[in-house]
Amino acid sequence: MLVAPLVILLRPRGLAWAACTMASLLTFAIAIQLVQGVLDVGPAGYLMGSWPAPYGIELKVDAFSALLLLVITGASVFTLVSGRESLDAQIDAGRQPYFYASWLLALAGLSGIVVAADAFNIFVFMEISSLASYVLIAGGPDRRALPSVFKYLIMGTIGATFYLIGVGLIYMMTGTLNLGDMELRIHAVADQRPILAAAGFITVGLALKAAIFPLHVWLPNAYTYAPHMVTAFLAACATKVSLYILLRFDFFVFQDNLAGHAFQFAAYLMPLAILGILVGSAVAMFEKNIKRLLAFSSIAQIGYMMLGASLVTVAGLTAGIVHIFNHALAKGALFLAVASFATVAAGLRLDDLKGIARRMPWTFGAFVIAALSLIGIPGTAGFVSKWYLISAAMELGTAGLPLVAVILVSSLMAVVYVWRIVEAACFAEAAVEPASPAGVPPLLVATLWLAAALNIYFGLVPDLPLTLSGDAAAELLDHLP
Amino acid sequence: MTTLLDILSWVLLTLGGLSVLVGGIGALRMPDLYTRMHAASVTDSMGAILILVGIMLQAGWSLATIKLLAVLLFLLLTSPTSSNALASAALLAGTRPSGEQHKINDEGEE
Amino acid sequence: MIVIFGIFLLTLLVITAIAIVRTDNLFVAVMLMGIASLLIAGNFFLLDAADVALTEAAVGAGISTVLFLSALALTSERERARSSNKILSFTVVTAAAMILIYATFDKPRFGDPEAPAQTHVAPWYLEKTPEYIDIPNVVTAVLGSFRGYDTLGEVFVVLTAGIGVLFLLGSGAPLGSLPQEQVNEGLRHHLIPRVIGRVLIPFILLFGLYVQFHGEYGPGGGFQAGAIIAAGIILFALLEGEQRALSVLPARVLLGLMAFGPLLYGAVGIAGIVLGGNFLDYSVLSSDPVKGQQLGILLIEAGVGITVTGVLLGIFHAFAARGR
Amino acid sequence: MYYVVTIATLVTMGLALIRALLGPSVYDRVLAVNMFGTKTVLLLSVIAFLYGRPDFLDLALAYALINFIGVLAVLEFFRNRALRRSTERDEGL
Amino acid sequence: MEILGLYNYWVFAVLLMTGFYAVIAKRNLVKKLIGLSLFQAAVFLLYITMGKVDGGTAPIFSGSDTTIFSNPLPQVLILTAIVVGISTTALGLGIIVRLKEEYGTIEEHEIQEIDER
Repeated sequence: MLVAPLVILLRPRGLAWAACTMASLLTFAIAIQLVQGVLDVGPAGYLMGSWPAPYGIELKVDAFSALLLLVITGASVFTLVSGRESLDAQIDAGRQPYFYASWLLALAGLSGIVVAADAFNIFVFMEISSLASYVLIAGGPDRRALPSVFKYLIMGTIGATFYLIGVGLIYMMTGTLNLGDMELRIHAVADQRPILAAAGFITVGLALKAAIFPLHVWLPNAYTYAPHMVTAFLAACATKVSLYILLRFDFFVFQDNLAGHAFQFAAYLMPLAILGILVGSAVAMFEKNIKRLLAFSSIAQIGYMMLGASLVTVAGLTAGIVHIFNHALAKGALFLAVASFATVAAGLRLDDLKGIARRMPWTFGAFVIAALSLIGIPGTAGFVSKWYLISAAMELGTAGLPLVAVILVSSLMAVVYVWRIVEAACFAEAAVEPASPAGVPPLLVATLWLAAALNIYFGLVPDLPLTLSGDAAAELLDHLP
Repeated sequence: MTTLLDILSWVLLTLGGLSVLVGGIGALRMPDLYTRMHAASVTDSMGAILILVGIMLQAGWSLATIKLLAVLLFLLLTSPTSSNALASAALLAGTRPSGEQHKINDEGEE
Repeated sequence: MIVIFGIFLLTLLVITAIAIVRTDNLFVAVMLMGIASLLIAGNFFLLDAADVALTEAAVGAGISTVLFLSALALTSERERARSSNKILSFTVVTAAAMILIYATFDKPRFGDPEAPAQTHVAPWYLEKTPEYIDIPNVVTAVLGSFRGYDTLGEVFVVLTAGIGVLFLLGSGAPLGSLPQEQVNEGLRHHLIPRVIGRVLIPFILLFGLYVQFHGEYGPGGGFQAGAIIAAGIILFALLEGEQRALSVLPARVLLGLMAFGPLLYGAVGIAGIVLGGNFLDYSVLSSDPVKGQQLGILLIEAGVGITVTGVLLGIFHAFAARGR
Repeated sequence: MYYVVTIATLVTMGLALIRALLGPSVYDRVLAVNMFGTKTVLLLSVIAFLYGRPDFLDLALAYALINFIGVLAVLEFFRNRALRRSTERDEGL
Repeated sequence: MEILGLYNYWVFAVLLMTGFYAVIAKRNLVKKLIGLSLFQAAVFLLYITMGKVDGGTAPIFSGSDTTIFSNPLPQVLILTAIVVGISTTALGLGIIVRLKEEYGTIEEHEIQEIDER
């Protein structure tokens, strides 16, 4: 019953920041309540229009979707609360109502995806969220936002259309669109060629949207040139949601129906995940623009999540899902910090950031904490997920050792690229004194610190995300034979 | 009476089909734009009248007939209008009716 | 016999598609796209999808041609660059096509009434629609009620696009520098189209309303009606010039329409909750559940129509305004 | 009997398509598109009767309408282009 | 008839790939967008094809009962998908117009060159 208000809420009016933030807060509250509900009583469903499940559209919230919902709404609240000034600076006043309306639509689309239990409904909401995020990214002040957003639009639409083809093929063979129903009915026709093709199309299409390694080319530019707050919001949740659908489909629908699916899934995705981690980190080490650097690091982090999932064990999946949560925390905080640097520094190249730590020590402190979490230093949230990932890999015995090595190497690489920032900020002489002496908005610093504190909090007390992810992984895998 | 109507409508339909076909061949084979336009638009109207009236006779008095009438009216209004507008646009842009001294390509340049 | 017609149309379609890709004149490509769209729509009609055929024609041949042309007028119509890495792309594409064709062999035969898609969920809709909703057009019933939430999502997609285009084109320096009065007069100096157009516009709008409210009985519904009405007003704008059209329907009103549609839709949904049902449950709207369903569908279709009209016109004006 | 008409219409559609592909000028293509649209309207009317569902004539009506708007949009596009060219030429002088 | 029954699917495949080719191989942005429309139209064809039932007619009751109806569900889905498609196209065109204003060109590689400068 709680889901319906969630959707209605997101009705756009000619809203300004306040209305938008209120709506986000409200959805956040609902999300928290939903998480409570899921923890207490287990998955909840909601029938749209009261029609029974395979005929009408069903919404469903289980541990996995609740976790994602928390991440999405949380990210939206954080960025909106803190982002007022930053957005004011980057988007002229006349266009702000449109901008905030798109923001809400993106939020609605993303949360709509995670609660939907209907394959086509997911497509519709995927399109809402992606169209809205194209708009958000195109709001970037740099004109280079436009070509990158066009690329994103092309890639995103291809991805969504592939997904649509896959759903169509499945529908053709099973006659249903409801995910639960689909899982039951697909069994009879498993391993027929259309289903195999469908699995392929859905996986490729969603991988495109989730920016899994070889299909990531749209991501760095889109993140770099978007308005800072948009980057913080989207980095925290957009690709994760695609990943969520991917996992949901692959494990929920296909897993126990396609022979050798687990093996194939692991065989195809693990190398990609590893390559993604290594290449992403390596490129990040040589990037000069801090937003681009963080974007490439995102690609590597998506690799971690995929790596966890491709182990196809409960521990691995738990690790992957926890990492979705933790990475959102860390990246969100990092991009918030970047946004506050931007209010002071002349640009976002590393050279421009020289000596920034002395000028804004508080902000930089928070940045360092979040970065440590990204690297996975004990005591931070990032450590928890990496630890779980490593122990999941160790479960495999000797075969897992190379994976552990990959994780350690890439963590070292993370140390390197974070160090480059720290070095520039703390130790280099301030290059040229920038012209804008305006202070950082206090609200931004406050939320930034809150985010950083959460990084530590969930590093020390990781119960909430762990329980949810454990449940989610169990749910996804309990269909295993 | 019905047989008579049937025969009449068949004749109309066949003629309509023929004139449509002739229009198509004309539009393909005629030497320049204006003759092509002539072939296409005149037979268009003729074919539309014949075919739609033919169907109307088949349909008898019903809502369908009224709709058919509306379609016919619409076609008769719009099709010559667009042909006319097209021809005048082409003329303004400098396509000469005959002689083919000026070959214009898709860019509208000579 | 009809199957043969279908195959003929499809073959034409393939030829058109290849021609679209091969031509380097964008204007020609847009024209051919219009033809392709008509062909697809014709095919949909042959395949019993009247509603979809109507939509595809209105959208593909009508609105999207207009939009592409307005965008072309602002950019350039010539494709300058040659294609890049042709061979690689061609290989990828051929391989993918082969996989697709390979995948077809296990598919249920075309038109097979025993195919799973035909036997599982769909018959339920056909059976239950008369009982629960009692309107002849099952497509409208499914669209409006059984899968009403999808349609809500669809309205939001349209809205997003509208907001997006306004956001993108709402500011910045305009491009061309055409003499104002010439641009504003539209096609006014073309006497014949103008007279005929003026005669036709009321009929077009009337027809749009007919499609809107007849959607429960025949092919049609909110989206198609919205597209047709928008097309009618675009025709007015073409004939009488941008400014006149804007003075009849100012941008503010359009924005209002854009927002009002989803609001209406959502309000119907909430009304369902308030009256004790689930979201988008229309049966509680009236004492008789069947009546309630009909009322609900009518209202949400109106919401869809309003949104679509508003958004399409908003987008059109946004493009047209850039020309100045 | 409807079949004869349908086949004739279909063949004409094919011919119009060839004209659209051949060009040579844009006007030829617009002409072909216009012709194509009219033929689609006829085809739909005939097939509606072939299927025995005359209530689908709405579609034919809608097509006729859309087609007209499409052609006018194209003309407006030409006019704009001509205007732009002439202004460019004026500025060039 | 077996072969004819699959013809629709083959056309779908060819059409899909034609559109896809335009998207990945062409450098003109408008052309890419046209390819994208074609690509989506192919998917519509797939859905509608699978909904067809032999001897069926459109799922609109018209007085006379006992007729076979084609499947309404794919049609509903495609109605929605068409709308989504036009929305994407409109947004893409909006971006292209802005690109043209900012860069003066709508060729992908020229934009890249300008950026690298």
